Amino acid sequence: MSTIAQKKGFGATVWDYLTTVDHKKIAILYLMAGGIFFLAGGLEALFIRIQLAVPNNDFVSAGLYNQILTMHGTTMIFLAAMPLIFAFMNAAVPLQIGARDVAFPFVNALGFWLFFFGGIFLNCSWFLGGAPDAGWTSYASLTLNAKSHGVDFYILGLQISGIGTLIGGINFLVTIVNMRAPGMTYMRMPLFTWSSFVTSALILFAFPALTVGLFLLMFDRMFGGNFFDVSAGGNTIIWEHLFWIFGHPEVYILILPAFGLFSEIFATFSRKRLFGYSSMVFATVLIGFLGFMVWAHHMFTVGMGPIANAIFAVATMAIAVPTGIKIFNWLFTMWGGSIKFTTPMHYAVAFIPSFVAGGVTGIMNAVAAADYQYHDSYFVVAHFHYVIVGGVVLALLAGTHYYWPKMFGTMLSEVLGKITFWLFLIGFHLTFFIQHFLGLMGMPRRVFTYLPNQGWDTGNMVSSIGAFFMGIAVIIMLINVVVTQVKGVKVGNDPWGDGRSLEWSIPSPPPFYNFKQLPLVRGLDPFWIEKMEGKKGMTPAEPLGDIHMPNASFLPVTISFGLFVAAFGILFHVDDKPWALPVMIIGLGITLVSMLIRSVKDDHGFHIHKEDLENEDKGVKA
Amino acid sequence: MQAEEKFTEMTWPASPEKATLEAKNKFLGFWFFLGGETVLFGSLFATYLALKDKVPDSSHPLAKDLFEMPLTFLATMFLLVSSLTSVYAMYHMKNYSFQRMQAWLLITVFLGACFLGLEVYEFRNYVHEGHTFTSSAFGSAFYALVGFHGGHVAFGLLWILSLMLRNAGRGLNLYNAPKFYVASLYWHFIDVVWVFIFTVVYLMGMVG
Amino acid sequence: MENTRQTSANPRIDLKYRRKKNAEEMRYQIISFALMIFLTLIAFGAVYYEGFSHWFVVPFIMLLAAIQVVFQLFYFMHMSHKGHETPALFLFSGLTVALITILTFLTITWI
Amino acid sequence: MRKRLHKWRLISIFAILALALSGCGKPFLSTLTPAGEVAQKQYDLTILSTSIMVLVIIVVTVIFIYVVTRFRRTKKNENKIPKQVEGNHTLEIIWTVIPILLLLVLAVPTVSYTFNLADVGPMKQKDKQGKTKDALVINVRANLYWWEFEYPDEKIITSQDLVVPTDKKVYFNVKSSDVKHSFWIPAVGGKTDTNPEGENQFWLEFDSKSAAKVKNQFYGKCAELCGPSHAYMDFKVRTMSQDDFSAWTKEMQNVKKPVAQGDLAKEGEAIFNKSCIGCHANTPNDSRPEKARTAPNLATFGDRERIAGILQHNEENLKRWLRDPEKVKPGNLMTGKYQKLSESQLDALTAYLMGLKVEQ
Ligand code: HEA
Ligand code: HEA
Ligand code: HEC
Ligand code: CUA
Ligand SMILES: [Cu+2]
Repeated sequence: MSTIAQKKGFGATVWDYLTTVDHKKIAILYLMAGGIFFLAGGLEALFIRIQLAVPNNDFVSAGLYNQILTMHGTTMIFLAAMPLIFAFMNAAVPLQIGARDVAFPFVNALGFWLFFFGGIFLNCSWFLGGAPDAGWTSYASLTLNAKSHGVDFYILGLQISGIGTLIGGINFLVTIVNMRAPGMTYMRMPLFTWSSFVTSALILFAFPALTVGLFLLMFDRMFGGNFFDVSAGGNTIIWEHLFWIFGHPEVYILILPAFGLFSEIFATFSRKRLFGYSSMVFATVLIGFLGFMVWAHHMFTVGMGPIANAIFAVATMAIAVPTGIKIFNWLFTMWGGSIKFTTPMHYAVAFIPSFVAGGVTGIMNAVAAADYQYHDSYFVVAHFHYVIVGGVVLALLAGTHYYWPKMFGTMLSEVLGKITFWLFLIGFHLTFFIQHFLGLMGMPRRVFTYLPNQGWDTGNMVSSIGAFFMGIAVIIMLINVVVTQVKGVKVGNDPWGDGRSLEWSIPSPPPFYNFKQLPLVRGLDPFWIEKMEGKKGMTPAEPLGDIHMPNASFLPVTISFGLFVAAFGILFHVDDKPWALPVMIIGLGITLVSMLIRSVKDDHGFHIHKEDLENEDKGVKA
Repeated sequence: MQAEEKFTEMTWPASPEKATLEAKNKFLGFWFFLGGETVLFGSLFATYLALKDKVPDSSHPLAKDLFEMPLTFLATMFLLVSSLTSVYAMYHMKNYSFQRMQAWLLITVFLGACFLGLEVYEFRNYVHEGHTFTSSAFGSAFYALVGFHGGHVAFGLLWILSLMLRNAGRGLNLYNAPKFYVASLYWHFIDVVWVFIFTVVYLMGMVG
Repeated sequence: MENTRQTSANPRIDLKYRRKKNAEEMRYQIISFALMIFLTLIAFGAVYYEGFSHWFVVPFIMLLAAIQVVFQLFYFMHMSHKGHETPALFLFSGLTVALITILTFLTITWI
Repeated sequence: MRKRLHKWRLISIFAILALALSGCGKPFLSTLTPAGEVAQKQYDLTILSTSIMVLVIIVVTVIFIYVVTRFRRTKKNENKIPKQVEGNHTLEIIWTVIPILLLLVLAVPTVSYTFNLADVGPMKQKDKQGKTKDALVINVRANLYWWEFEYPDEKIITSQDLVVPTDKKVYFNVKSSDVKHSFWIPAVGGKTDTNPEGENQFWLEFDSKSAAKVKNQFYGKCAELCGPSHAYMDFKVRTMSQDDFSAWTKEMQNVKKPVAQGDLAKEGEAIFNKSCIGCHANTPNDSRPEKARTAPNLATFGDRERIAGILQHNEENLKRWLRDPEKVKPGNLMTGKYQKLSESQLDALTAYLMGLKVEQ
């Protein structure tokens, strides 16, 4: 088995990606798929803003607006933000802890394909009778009332991609616990790894609640269940609880890796070790923990009573403390540092005031008695876009620029990068700042249009203009990507020059086995430590030897594809379509047979022999 | 391939379920999965408790009209004993006696199947009494919780059976030992869930 | 990956000793099984007897269930052994989330 | 340097915007112009929390600006390796404790106001006939895109326009008869969800001075996505003094059967009795059970501010509505439930409906 990369034809490359179990390629898959869904979600956002730009607009109809709105929220959260986070987790975490791959490479690929087919399934709804239209929260009373199949697409699509996310989370947990290189203790792990760890734990405990909720809704809509049917004794608040027991941790699933990415970026470009590392770790874990105690702050107006409201209000406020710890630690990481304003650092710096503005409106929402006014108004829309766009999206854009060289071996243009940054930042504040006031002035969210003379006209216009700034910014970023890849200028191990963690000690992109010899970790920021001692790379922790690698497999695609097919059968069986049942059986058959093959056929992987690794060294030198 | 290396009683490691890195990963990953399953069943229990005895009108049977002690007791015994037999199987796995492990697993599977049979019988009775999945919110919640557990039992049976069949010809090695171990963990977890089901659903249902 | 790395450096340790250890553990497991059956009988008995008030029986059988589950986890699933710290942490975290869920569904779901 | 300027410019734009906007917002709709005790309390909480938040933002911004201006890497110090500081316990304690204190300041009024706004004791005190002792209770029932207001003690029902007395606490019982909606009068107080499985209680108080400024009319909204016409599920609130309110209830109670005035209206009445009465009642004391009341009560239709919650109240619009309600409110439940109306039938119905008045 030669390890030297060969030039491959297009078909071979596609096949390579379809069967890959290599975390670095899976990262690229996540980046591409998540990126495409981000464009889709962004396009939907633009449609929203066009429709709302002026009162009584009829750019889209009422029903279509609700579909666009629902798909915007669902796509952005489940199909764009989370997968993009998984992209960076896959790209960086194994490298940061000095591992050759994740714990379960096969499961990793399966997780991606489940997400992917789930997302495709969800978007098929556009062409099959209309998309889901009950909001991304899909409250049960409305979903039971919905006539079209849209909500069924939501249920099954999210169920499929949710399984993918769940197994992805377990995979990262095990990877981080079991696969750390010698010397990489917990308290030496880079903060991005830490936040990936906590995020994975949140996924593990939050997604089952969504799974159950979606199951109940599926039974109600498709199989005659009565969980939410009030006339049969059901209760729709059950859905609300289940959704938010998942939904609130979900927003921390999004933001914690963003915090992690920024922690890396601040330290790198300030040339300083992260200030208060242990309190950062502590704060991350604490946010994760508190994240499970506060979900009912989305339900203050439901009528849970003052006792529950007060408890959840105070619990919610508590989250400001660990988050504040992080904010100040970042500021003091820069304090006394040598700050280099690269594109990623621009995003990191802009993130601080943007996110704080979003966070403090979160605390305002937590004031239960006042939230009766904010709830379901544009104030909430402003809050969550400030934390999501000002936190998560800025982090994803930063991460894209920061990790691009490691993932692709080329460097995105800094000039275009900064243009993107400024347009995006200006557009972002223009769009969402004013929405706070729209909400306070009585504008409810999720309205497809509004009557004139309610004092909302100017604000909405400003907001819509801002959205287009963001649109242009994103297009410039796409141009940047294309130009960079066409030029194809290769970079070395540590293209930013200030890399601190292990991923910067190996080539960009790394060889498929990552580390020829596992590195010996001697402290926090191991690569920095070696650099400061004048060394070029890491000291190996083991002699050169055979490397065991997992086999590529096409089965993840077939397993996921089977579920994708089966979902159509389940969905249309409600209409008594004669083909529905066979389709369902065929789909499940594909999945089960694939799973059977997987479990019956032993998969021991293969070895890269020591001699080949040595030859490769020589080959490079020659 | 060392993972498939033949062992003797002498060379068989003390904790075969954790002897290789892959095994350790599997072991840990499965425990994590069980942590997630806990939340899953927790949500179902919660839903059941919220919807217990919520029926559209008084013609529908309630928990105290439905559940019968002898049946539940028998089912509980089947499952509890099957937990013990799977412990025996793992005992023999650790002692590297493959045949005995297989035998005990077979007994486990048999007991699990008895449990399932009882459950099916019980459900049929309920349907006759007008307590179906679609008859009321109570019915939906009951069948969702107990049925989900039953589904887990069925899946466990298939899993253990296919492991037994797949490895019947080649005996124990470090590649399949962790699989057996993990399957038995799963089986115990199913038992744990049942302990709560018979307490919360059946016994508390009978108390009213 | 070194999936062949062994944890027990020298597996050729005293076979007799290990046998004995395993048998000893098996004995513990049988004892805990007996206790579990016993607890189950008490729980069923408490309900069967009908003489106790509802307010006593429900917490009582819940307690019995909890004890029984501890036996399952710690003896049958070996959570008492070392190397189970992380599994225990995650299982109990899951349990916490589950319990909070159940608590809220019992209190603030019907308005 | 240029970039920094840019940032400053941005911030100042926002500051100006904020100033310009916070003053505005329509007083019949905006939460920033509170018109009653509840809204006032919530406004106070908003101001208190905003002040705390602005303080937090200022502190962060000051440190932030200092740091990013002071510690830039320049050509001169290009190769400098800064000291690798691990942390600082004193600082860390400071920024743990101060936020906790700030939150305590916020938490206390939060808890107290939350309980205060949920205090509906008076509506629970019933006399022998089951009437509320001395509190006005209104049952709000939300339906797909329309609102019903029932005054249980007065035994009258109206729709779309909520009529309330000023300067006293009004207690509400809210629920939904289909999907979940949410009852919200922004200028007067926060929202409460109307759930299909149970009733929620809360109270509001309408301030007469503020009401006078907006010609005794506030806007109400549905604040929970409930389908295509969620955006149109508006209602109006008419406030009046307690005396006027008492008079109004008397008038309502006394309405027996409406008498159509004039031939055209008589003709309309006939059509109405044939096609519409199955759903719409035309007297305020509708004794049918809730389930049967599937459409807005039209007894006071002539007195309304809006048609179907959103259209200006005039004959033209009424015909528009009757001709094709779907065009006005997509997904509404009236569409297709009655036969097609000819232009002359429309004229007749319009005359009849516009004459349905209770007030003189
Ligand atoms: C990434 C996503 C994200 C993040 C990080 C947050 C963070 C927070 N959110 Fe937000 N939230 C959402 C996404 C997010 N939220 C979404 C999507 C919704 C709407 C869902 C829907 O309905 O569709 C929502 C809705 C929402 C609500 C419900 C509003 C309503 O519908 O009525 C509430 C209520 O409490 C809330 C609170 C908070 C709080 C307290 C935080 C805190 O974590 C913020 C903590 C941060 C800070 C406070 C700033 C930094 C701290 C300091 C500088 C220290 C000093 C500060 C103080 C002393 C105050 N959020
Ligand atoms: C990760 C989460 C995320 C992100 C990133 C965004 C990003 C944006 N959101 Fe989103 N939003 C939500 C999550 C998110 N949103 C959620 C959960 C809801 C609630 C839904 C609900 O109520 O159910 C919501 C609701 C929501 C509303 C409220 C609608 C309503 O209540 O009626 C609005 C209105 O302004 C809005 C606007 C925007 C805008 C302008 C962006 C911008 O930042 C987007 C910027 C991106 C672009 C502009 C992309 C540009 C793309 C192109 C230029 C296309 C090129 C095309 C091709 C090559 C094909 N969003
Ligand atoms: C299903 C039974 C149904 C029938 C039959 C029906 N309507 Fe309606 N009507 C409704 C509903 C429901 C609404 C509320 C629509 C909304 O606002 O979404 C409504 C609204 C109205 C309104 C506006 C109410 C207001 O308070 O502003 C008028 C006027 C009206 N109907 C007149 C009529 C007339 C005239 C007829 C007969 C020709 C008629 N309706 C037949 C169900 C019905
Ligand atoms: Cu009713 Cu929105
Ligand atoms: Cu939240």
